[in-house]
Amino acid sequence: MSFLNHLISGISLGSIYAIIALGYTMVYGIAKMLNFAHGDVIMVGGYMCFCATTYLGWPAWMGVVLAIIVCTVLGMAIERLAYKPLRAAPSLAVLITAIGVSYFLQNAALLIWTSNPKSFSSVVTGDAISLFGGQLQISRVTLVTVFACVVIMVALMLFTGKSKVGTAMRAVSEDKGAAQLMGINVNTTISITFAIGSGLAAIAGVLLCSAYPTLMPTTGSLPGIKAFTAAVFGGIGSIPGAFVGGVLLGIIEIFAKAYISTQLSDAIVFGVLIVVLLVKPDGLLGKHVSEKV
Amino acid sequence: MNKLKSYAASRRGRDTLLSFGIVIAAFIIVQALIAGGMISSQIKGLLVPICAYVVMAISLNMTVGILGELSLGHAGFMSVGAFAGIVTTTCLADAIPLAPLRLAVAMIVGAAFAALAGVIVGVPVLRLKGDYLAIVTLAFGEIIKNIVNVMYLGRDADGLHFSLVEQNFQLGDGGKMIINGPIGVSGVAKISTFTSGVVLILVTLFFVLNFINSRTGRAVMAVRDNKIAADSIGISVTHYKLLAFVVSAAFAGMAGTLYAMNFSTVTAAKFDFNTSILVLVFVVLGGLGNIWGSIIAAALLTLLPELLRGLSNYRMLIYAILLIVMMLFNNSSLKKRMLEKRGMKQMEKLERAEKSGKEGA
Amino acid sequence: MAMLEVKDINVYYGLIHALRDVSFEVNEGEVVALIGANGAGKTTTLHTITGLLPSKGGTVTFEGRDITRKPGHAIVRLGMSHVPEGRRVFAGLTVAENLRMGAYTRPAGEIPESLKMVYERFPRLEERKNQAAGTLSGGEQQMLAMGRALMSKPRILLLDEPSMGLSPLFVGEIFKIIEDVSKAGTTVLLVEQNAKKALSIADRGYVLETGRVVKTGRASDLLNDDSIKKAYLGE
Amino acid sequence: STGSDSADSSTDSSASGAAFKLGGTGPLTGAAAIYGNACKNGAQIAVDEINAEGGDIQFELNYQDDEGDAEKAVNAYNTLKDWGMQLSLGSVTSKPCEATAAETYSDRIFALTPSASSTGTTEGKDNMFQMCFIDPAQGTLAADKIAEKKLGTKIAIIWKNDDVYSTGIHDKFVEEAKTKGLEVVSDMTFTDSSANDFSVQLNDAKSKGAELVFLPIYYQPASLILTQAHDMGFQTTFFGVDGMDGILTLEGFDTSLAEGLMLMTPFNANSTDEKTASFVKKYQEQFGETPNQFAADAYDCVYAYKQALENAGATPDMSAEDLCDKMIEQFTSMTFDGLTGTSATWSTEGAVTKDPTVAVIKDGKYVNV
Amino acid sequence: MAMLEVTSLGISFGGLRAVDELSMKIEKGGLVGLIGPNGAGKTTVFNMLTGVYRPTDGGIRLDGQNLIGKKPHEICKMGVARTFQNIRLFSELSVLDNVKTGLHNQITYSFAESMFHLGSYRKKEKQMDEKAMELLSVFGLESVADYRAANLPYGKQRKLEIARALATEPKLLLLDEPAAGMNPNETEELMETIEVVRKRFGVTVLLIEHDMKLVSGICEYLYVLNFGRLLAEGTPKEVLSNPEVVKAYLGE
Ligand SMILES: Nc1ncnc2c1ncn2[C@@H]1O[C@H](COP(=O)(O)OP(=O)(O)OP(=O)(O)O)[C@@H](O)[C@H]1O
Ligand SMILES: Nc1ncnc2c1ncn2[C@@H]1O[C@H](COP(=O)(O)OP(=O)(O)OP(=O)(O)O)[C@@H](O)[C@H]1O
Ligand SMILES: [Mg+2]
Ligand SMILES: [Mg+2]
Repeated sequence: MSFLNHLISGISLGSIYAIIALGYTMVYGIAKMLNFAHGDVIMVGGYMCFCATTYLGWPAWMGVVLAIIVCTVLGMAIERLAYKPLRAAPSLAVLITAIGVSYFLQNAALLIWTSNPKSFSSVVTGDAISLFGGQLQISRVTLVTVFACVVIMVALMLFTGKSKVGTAMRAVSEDKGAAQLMGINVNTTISITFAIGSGLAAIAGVLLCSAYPTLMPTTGSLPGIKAFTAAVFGGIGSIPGAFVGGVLLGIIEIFAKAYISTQLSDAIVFGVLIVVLLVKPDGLLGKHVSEKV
Repeated sequence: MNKLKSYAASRRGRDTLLSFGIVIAAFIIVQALIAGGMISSQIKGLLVPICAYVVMAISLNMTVGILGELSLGHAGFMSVGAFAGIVTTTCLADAIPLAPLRLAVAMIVGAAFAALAGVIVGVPVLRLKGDYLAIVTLAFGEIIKNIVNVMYLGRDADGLHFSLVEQNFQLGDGGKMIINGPIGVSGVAKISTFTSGVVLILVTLFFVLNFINSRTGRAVMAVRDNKIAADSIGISVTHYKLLAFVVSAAFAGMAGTLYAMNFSTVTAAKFDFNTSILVLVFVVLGGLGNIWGSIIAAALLTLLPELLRGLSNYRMLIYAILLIVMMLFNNSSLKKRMLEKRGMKQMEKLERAEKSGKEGA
Repeated sequence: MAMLEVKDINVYYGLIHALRDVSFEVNEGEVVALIGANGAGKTTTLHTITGLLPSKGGTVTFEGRDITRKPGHAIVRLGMSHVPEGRRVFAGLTVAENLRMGAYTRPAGEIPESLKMVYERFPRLEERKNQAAGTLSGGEQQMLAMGRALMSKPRILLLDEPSMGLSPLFVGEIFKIIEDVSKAGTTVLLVEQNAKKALSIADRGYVLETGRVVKTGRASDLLNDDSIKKAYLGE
Repeated sequence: STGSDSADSSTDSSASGAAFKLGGTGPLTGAAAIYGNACKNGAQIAVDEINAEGGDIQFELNYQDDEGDAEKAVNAYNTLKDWGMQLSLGSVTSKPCEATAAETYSDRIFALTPSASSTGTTEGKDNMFQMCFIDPAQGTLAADKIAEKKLGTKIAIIWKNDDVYSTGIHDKFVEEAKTKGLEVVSDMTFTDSSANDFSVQLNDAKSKGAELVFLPIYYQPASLILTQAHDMGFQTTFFGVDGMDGILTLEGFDTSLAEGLMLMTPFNANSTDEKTASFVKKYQEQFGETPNQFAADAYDCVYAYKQALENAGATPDMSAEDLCDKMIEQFTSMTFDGLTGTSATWSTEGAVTKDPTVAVIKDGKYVNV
Repeated sequence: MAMLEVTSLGISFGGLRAVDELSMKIEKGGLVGLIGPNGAGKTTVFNMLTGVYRPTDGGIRLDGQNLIGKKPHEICKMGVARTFQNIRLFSELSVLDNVKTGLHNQITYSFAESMFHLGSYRKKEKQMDEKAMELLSVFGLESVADYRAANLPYGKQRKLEIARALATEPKLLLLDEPAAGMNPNETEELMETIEVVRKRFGVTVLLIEHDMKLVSGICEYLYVLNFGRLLAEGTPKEVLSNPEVVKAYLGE
């Protein structure tokens, strides 16, 4: 039973990583950049929902909608102001700018919402589901998160795989110049990518704060890094990979703590990651693109 | 033909001279200012960390700029160097009373341990490409942090005692805990000085520039530009990747020792992802592969948040904005145009010189 | 008025002045060949027309519209298609996906028909339609790049060395296709190293030398021009 | 909000130039910013009060951001030194304070930290004093109280193993628990990068039948632990230390979750004591939130300085070094009554002795046990 | 004994049999062509010869030594150098440094000498400069020695690649479509250069080319691949008049 309990905890934690990782991977897959500010957009999403429900007294769903709208606009604005001018620059330059944006968002949040943590009230209400006479508990947030993850994953896969804009995104990620020669508006395509990624970040933010209800200006950064790790673990750029990577990372983290050592759990989690990447250098579900010589 | 060659060589030589020149000039100016009492404690306190970060930036530039692999865990090597250095100086406190010498020995030990860590990470990991390598170095940095965090190392009359996770030894009378788990290291004798920092920078510069301008360095850059082609002309990709990575780790280790010996207290948590990122920022802002750019960026960006203290609460916000603006400027057409103008003038000068040379001949 | 008019364009790569006051024009329905040695600036010219490179001064006019400062994708939407040097196929996309990308600007309903047309011209592409484009052989990629450009049913087609890397059999094939396309009403601007072949199907030609247009005339005249024969035709 | 006034607000005293320059460093940005800002605000209130009184002792206060980092703390300290700091409030968190303490020691500037509680802070420095309990003292006290009040014998601990504060208390607690006949059945940790999910730790405590869970951590992760324990239906006694103070004022927090939580805190914002009430009121007016123990400690520090300076007959024109000697003399001999405890005295090592109080949360309020 | 001996070589990519049952022999000092339609498997043969791909079956021997299972850099050290169909230069390095990199295993000094710039460093670097400039001048590239390699026009990049390959002092030089992107005059020049190189450096050459003027002009012997299999072999005259070759490859 304790095994199952741990498994469920692992899935809860992992599904949170997964939902963040989906946004990471989406942006990485198309814009080929590690958007280190993604975690901070998540934080903004959390605050928006918090403000809407706590200060304005809106119902939870309206809070979520507000978060999505604000984050989408924010994501596009960031892209426009900070990343677009660097389209021709080496990808590392964009990475550093993303870090600057991350600092910016954190410190702006600190000025707006102060350093005092806020306790977030979950947007998913209702008691946990208990099984086996209460020995197993599955919280509703977990169910909603897993469900949301799967829906988003499938939607993203259909979108990038089948839709016209989706294929255009893949073309842009391969070769911006050639994509332009196909008549694709590269800037718009990347903007759309950021809009989607940031909208996902808002949802992730709300769910993250619902599952782990404290909110601070730094709330997004560590889950952001973990989710980035998860995305790579699953094969960066791969949408199902982000899901699998996220959930597995959560499970590994919980199992490492439960069965080996809480003191060494960080080392174990990252150690497993390294070993997996050595065996599967493109991540669990990453496509192996062998370069034709 | 000879002219071209000498032009290339002289340009390379000039870059080298420029790097050394900047460092030495800065050193002399600062020393003069200190002697004249014209430098604030704030700046004085920053001198050694700046030196450490400069060395970090130069060494990371080897991995990112010269080898072309993104590393997000460089602070891990700094950490190894820092703790190895602390243990060394603590143990040698009586054996080598002369502080600078003790520091030098500690740095060498720090470099050796960091290089060892570089080999341990590098051998399996350098097979990965691009962002996978980045994530693994990040993971490695976190692992080092976690391990140092649960490491207990003490010394008494019987020698060194060591344990992981739990302190399972008792120190005899007069014993001293050197690394005390999460509590880290306290009461370090501060023996790093600005002079030692500058010497370390010069040594690093000497080796790194020599490295780049040699057969080995060219092989590493070839690997960076095109692995398949490098392989096809007889350059072992893994060998040279590892070599550059380990050399880079060793210098990070020395920087770690220098850094640690400047503070009375050090914890593993200092050398986390954020520090790795900070150094990466120096490297990218200074220009990939551009050594003296790294020096200036590291110094400037370490100073910047301190100089912004007057802005109080808006300090880090402004810092973030400045960082973004600098990155944008660095890659903007404005800067390109400025450089072009300068380049145009140089070109003209060269042409003129050539012409007059011809006429003279 | 000419369909495509290039007037006094100047292009720099940093300090290198790659194009100096290049001017030429392409009339509707023509095949115009642009020839010149390595590094003469042919690729640069095409890149400038389709907006991949900016020009300092000068204008590019397409069907009466000034497209000098228009972004690349907007130019393509006007009916211009460019087969770039080095093929630039989307390596991670399959052959079929690459072809569909070619028809990005066109209504979905017309795609199957165009696909059929391309597959007929290049049966090898149909055989390999689900292979990742990056693993195709060099020549196969060249076919794909050509097919992709045809998918957009352009009014003007810019070709940068379309015969490079193709077997002799296929070189003949490609030039036939260019002629076909031209007969069907598409205007063609052709950059070729194989100047003889290019001029033999072209109406007019321009010769570029170190970034300047140094000669122009009817293709048949150029074919018989001694200095050109010596410099570019290998006779 | 806390952001309303500037970080280095050097409050000019009425008689400018005739004020003691008081400086401190703390995390005003970054993850630990709550603590830094609380200290800064608490000290600010005390300084304003004292200056308004217009007595002989006037202060000028300067708080510099150290981001919770030892390196930055030294930078911040040097900035204060350039400003002419005569008396120091050290740093807010332990590791940075250890770093600045080494500096104040060699520069001979007296320092009294509101909240840096590690032993390393004061070790070997005659001019470094603390207003809060040292970590081992809290560990010992906690074990003593638990045994004394018979709160349970099977103890689970959840602590943060990349944090000096938490580790310091934990280590001593485990040692002391043994001698007091308490059994530590579950001893588990977390770090910054795993500070979200506590299911494993709680499950372990639950399955080992822990009667009490000891939380030597700050209130922010503690609030998550309480929530998760509630969600999994784990009902037990939670026992916290002074870092737990603040949990009731956590915005949006369902305080019913903290019902029955015991904590050792020297400060109770609900106290009806006149001094405390007035402080809390001022703090709420000025900063829009309820002060926690950090704010109160900083407030006390300023008043302790005032008392010591008065006793010593010190004047602002004295050098930092002279003041240092005087302060050492005073602090090792005087008794101080503050918000965080009455009759506080200091040992020559710099550690404070004052009455620890154990409170239990009932109906969203502290009730002394 | 032949210098290069390939026996029933084969490789599959998934279900695709890219090369099948291929046997070839190349004598020392020869200049041999490998031709065939697009996608016939020519480049793949090069990739197997240089260790980039590991053949599924068959054997490769160079001067009697087995090459199968060796890494590309080891094979290079054994004396095989190549150019690539899609050019692969060290794009950030100068033209000169590209060639000097090719000299990596030819003129050597130790890591310590690299780091300290002592010992034979200066002498060896000078030797390298001279050798590299000499190679560049063979291809008429000495005037662009200081350029960033990526900034060269296509044709010059091709030449630079050959110069770099030659710098490794190979016994066997593999050229993958060296004349692609060159005009007839430049091709002519290239033919002369190849001849010069062969004489001056004593290398054996195996080249892939679609330019029949070059192939018939300089190759002494030809192998024709079609769908991965050997379709014909012989002197250019024989092969190019072979009806099957005409049908599958030349057209008309
Ligand atoms: N990215 C670049 N940076 C700097 N210079 C460049 C760049 N691309 C091309 N050049 C220079 O511009 C000039 C024209 O090059 P371009 O590629 O247009 O020639 P081309 O006529 O297409 O030659 P080829 O037949 O070899 O393809 C050349 O001198 C080349 O060196
Ligand atoms: N890595 C790979 N994965 C899958 N298929 C491959 C791979 N490499 C080559 N192929 C296939 O093998 C066949 C032979 O390719 P190769 O590149 O050897 O042809 P080639 O004879 O050099 O043709 P070209 O003259 O067009 O360059 C092609 O059909 C190609 O699609
Ligand atoms: Mg070209
Ligand atoms: Mg080929």
